[in-house]
Amino acid sequence: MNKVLFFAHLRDVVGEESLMVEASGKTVAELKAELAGKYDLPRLETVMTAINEEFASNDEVIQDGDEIALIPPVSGG
Amino acid sequence: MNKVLFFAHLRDVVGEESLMVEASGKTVAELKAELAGKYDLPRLETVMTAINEEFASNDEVIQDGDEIALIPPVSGG
Amino acid sequence: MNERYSRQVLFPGIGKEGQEKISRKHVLIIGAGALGSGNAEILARAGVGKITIVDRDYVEASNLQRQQLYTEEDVAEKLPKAAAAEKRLKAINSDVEVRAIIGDATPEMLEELVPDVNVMIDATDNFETRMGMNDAAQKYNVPWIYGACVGSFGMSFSIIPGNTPCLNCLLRTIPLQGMTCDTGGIISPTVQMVISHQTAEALKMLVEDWEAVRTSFVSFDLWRNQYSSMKMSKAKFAGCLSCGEERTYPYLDRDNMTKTTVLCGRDTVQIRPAKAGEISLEQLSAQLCSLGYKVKGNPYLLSVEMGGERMVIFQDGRALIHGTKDLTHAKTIYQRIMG
Amino acid sequence: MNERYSRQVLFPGIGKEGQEKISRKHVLIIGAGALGSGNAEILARAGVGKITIVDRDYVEASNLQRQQLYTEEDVAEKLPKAAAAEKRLKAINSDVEVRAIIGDATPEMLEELVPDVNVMIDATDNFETRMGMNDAAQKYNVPWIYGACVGSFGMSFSIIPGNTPCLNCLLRTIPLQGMTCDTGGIISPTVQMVISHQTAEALKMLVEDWEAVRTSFVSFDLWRNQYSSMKMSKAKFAGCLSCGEERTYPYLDRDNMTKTTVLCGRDTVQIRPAKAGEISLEQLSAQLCSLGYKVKGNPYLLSVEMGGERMVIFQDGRALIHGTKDLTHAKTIYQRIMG
Repeated sequence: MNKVLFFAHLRDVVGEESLMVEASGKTVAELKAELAGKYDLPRLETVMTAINEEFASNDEVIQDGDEIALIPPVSGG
Repeated sequence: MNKVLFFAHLRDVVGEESLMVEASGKTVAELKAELAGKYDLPRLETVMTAINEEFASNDEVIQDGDEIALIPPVSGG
Repeated sequence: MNERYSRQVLFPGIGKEGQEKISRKHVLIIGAGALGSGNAEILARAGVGKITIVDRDYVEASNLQRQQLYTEEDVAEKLPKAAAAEKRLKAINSDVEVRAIIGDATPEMLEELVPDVNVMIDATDNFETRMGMNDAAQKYNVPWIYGACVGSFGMSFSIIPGNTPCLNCLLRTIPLQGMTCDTGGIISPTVQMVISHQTAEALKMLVEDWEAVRTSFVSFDLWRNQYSSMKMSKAKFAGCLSCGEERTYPYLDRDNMTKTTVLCGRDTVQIRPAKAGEISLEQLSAQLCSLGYKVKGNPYLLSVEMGGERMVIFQDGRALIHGTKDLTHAKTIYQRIMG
Repeated sequence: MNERYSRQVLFPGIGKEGQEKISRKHVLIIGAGALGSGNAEILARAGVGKITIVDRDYVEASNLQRQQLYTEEDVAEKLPKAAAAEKRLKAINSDVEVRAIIGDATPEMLEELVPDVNVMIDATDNFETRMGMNDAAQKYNVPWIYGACVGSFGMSFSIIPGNTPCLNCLLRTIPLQGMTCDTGGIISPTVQMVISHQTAEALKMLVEDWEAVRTSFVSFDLWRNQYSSMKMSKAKFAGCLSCGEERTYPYLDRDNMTKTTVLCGRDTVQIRPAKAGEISLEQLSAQLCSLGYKVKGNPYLLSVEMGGERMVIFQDGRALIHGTKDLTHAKTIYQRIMG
């Protein structure tokens, strides 16, 4: 199992700070596509992903037990 | 073994961000006394201690593997 | 050394030598909104030799809640932000040379300004300008500090050409719609925490303590008590067009920028985003409604009342701003909503 | 709702209802130095109904590097900080009622002010005043927010009577010598990050979002890129004299406070700390020397030149301040060095 943490407005859309999902063997892009479909999340392509607090690209493969954080870049200032 | 993290001026006195010490079975007060003697650290009685990111009183006993942080209260403002 | 900086000189990370370096350096701040005014005040107080600050906007009542250099008088006089900032910065520290530029940070302007500065600070409110800054920083080898915030959520990342990944490595493309303070709201503590990170990094760069510069990407949420520090060593992208081996600096190219045109005799500006793409009008409509804007629409377009102007947004991101002929003003309105 | 606060009202944690609550609340800020001026500016911009700010000091050149409400003109006029703060806060937001008190936050003053406020903010520079604030907060059931910083290191903790541990639970006794900005230096980003945490917590309390209030003790080092969040549920001390069952509020008792006396006909003030204890003159001497003070001494005392005054410190913490008859000024000088 994998814990997925949501930051900023992603958390509002999902309604939870984190979810437990089975993502082992999937790529980051696959996980994003799955979440986007399930929760009507907007534009996940440009959302940054950390696996175990380290930046991960969209083609990185998730291992069992990895903690994934989805951090949307914001533009306010 | 235990990792001891030093914050603020304690780090300057010790010269390292962290040290590995054998503290298992000792109380926080005993560890502080030992460190104070070894590194000429001032006034450790009022330095706050966290064990595994949780506040610990001076009579708490340290377990093997516990991570200890020494956080001196500062008064500047 | 001046008594004025004594507490900063006492700090071992700065010292006398560091203070002398600070006093000879030049910092460029793009934007004089919340992040810009806060960064400028801290760096002026710290005694930076020269500060150049660029902004295209003027001071409005809704800025006062978080933009720290400005007062009610500046709103009454409708002063341009760069001019109001300059006035206050000089009252704070007359030793600092302040250059205020009222205008849009276009690729041309960045190419002119960036080669002369030691550090650049991101205080803009849109990704298009940031990508231009990122390219200019890489081209002229100037470190810069990304910062952004919305609501109680903020982030910061230090970008050093030749060393760290760049903003284009992280995003690969300009997000079609980022969350802005005009769509998600903002509280002042969030702004201040981004500023804390940006100015701490700027001071490290100004005293040339490169070892101390933060290598992780920080993000935090003050209302939800979250703080995250993401390691970035794997984020550098070899094929990056901004910092990779075959770089082209795409965002310094006018062809890749948002285009603004006055529609003849119609008191209307057309905005065409650099990258065509489908936006969700339904989501945008729901979001704008919940923010209290008057929105009407059909499957092909949305029409939004915004003060004196009306913005019509099409599905490909193109928009018409009715009620103005001012290109910069129209772009400001567009990027406030679209990020 | 005022357009002025629109971006804050947009933030879901505040909203219209929250903004109305904020506009009816009263915040007490103890200290108008770096933390005090920054907290006051943010809360005034946020539209807090009434702000009372207390400070015993006046504006000096060395304050300008980090104390954000003040200008070179305030230094030239040697304005009391509370008065200078009031002037700027009114220019920023004329809706806010500002009460400026020029004086020392003694137990008597705290007992008078604290019962009338909704939230109290710690912006003082010494533990004696903080312990008085802590007792008054417990006695009158007012939440308050501890904050402190030195160098690049800072900390914050929200204290809610009847709920969280109190400052006396954590410290059990006043530290005999805390690190201050006058001994360890300070950079402005550190101040701002403490302020971010304090004001975010204050806003949560003002809108009565008690669930959002941070329960952990935050400490961070901006130069060393450290951030720590310590859980505090085990820190509550049942025998605490400030918040336990048999509470006596010891720090509201004059007998437990630092005593200041003018020595007749000698232009000298004697300072006697509340708690006798041995201080290390050797360490203090080394520290003060490295900070550039002129220090002379023997095994029994140290003599330090500080601008117009000379301070002689004895091993039990007692001190003589030569060159002044002003009790408050003498105490300020003492606590700047001794914390």
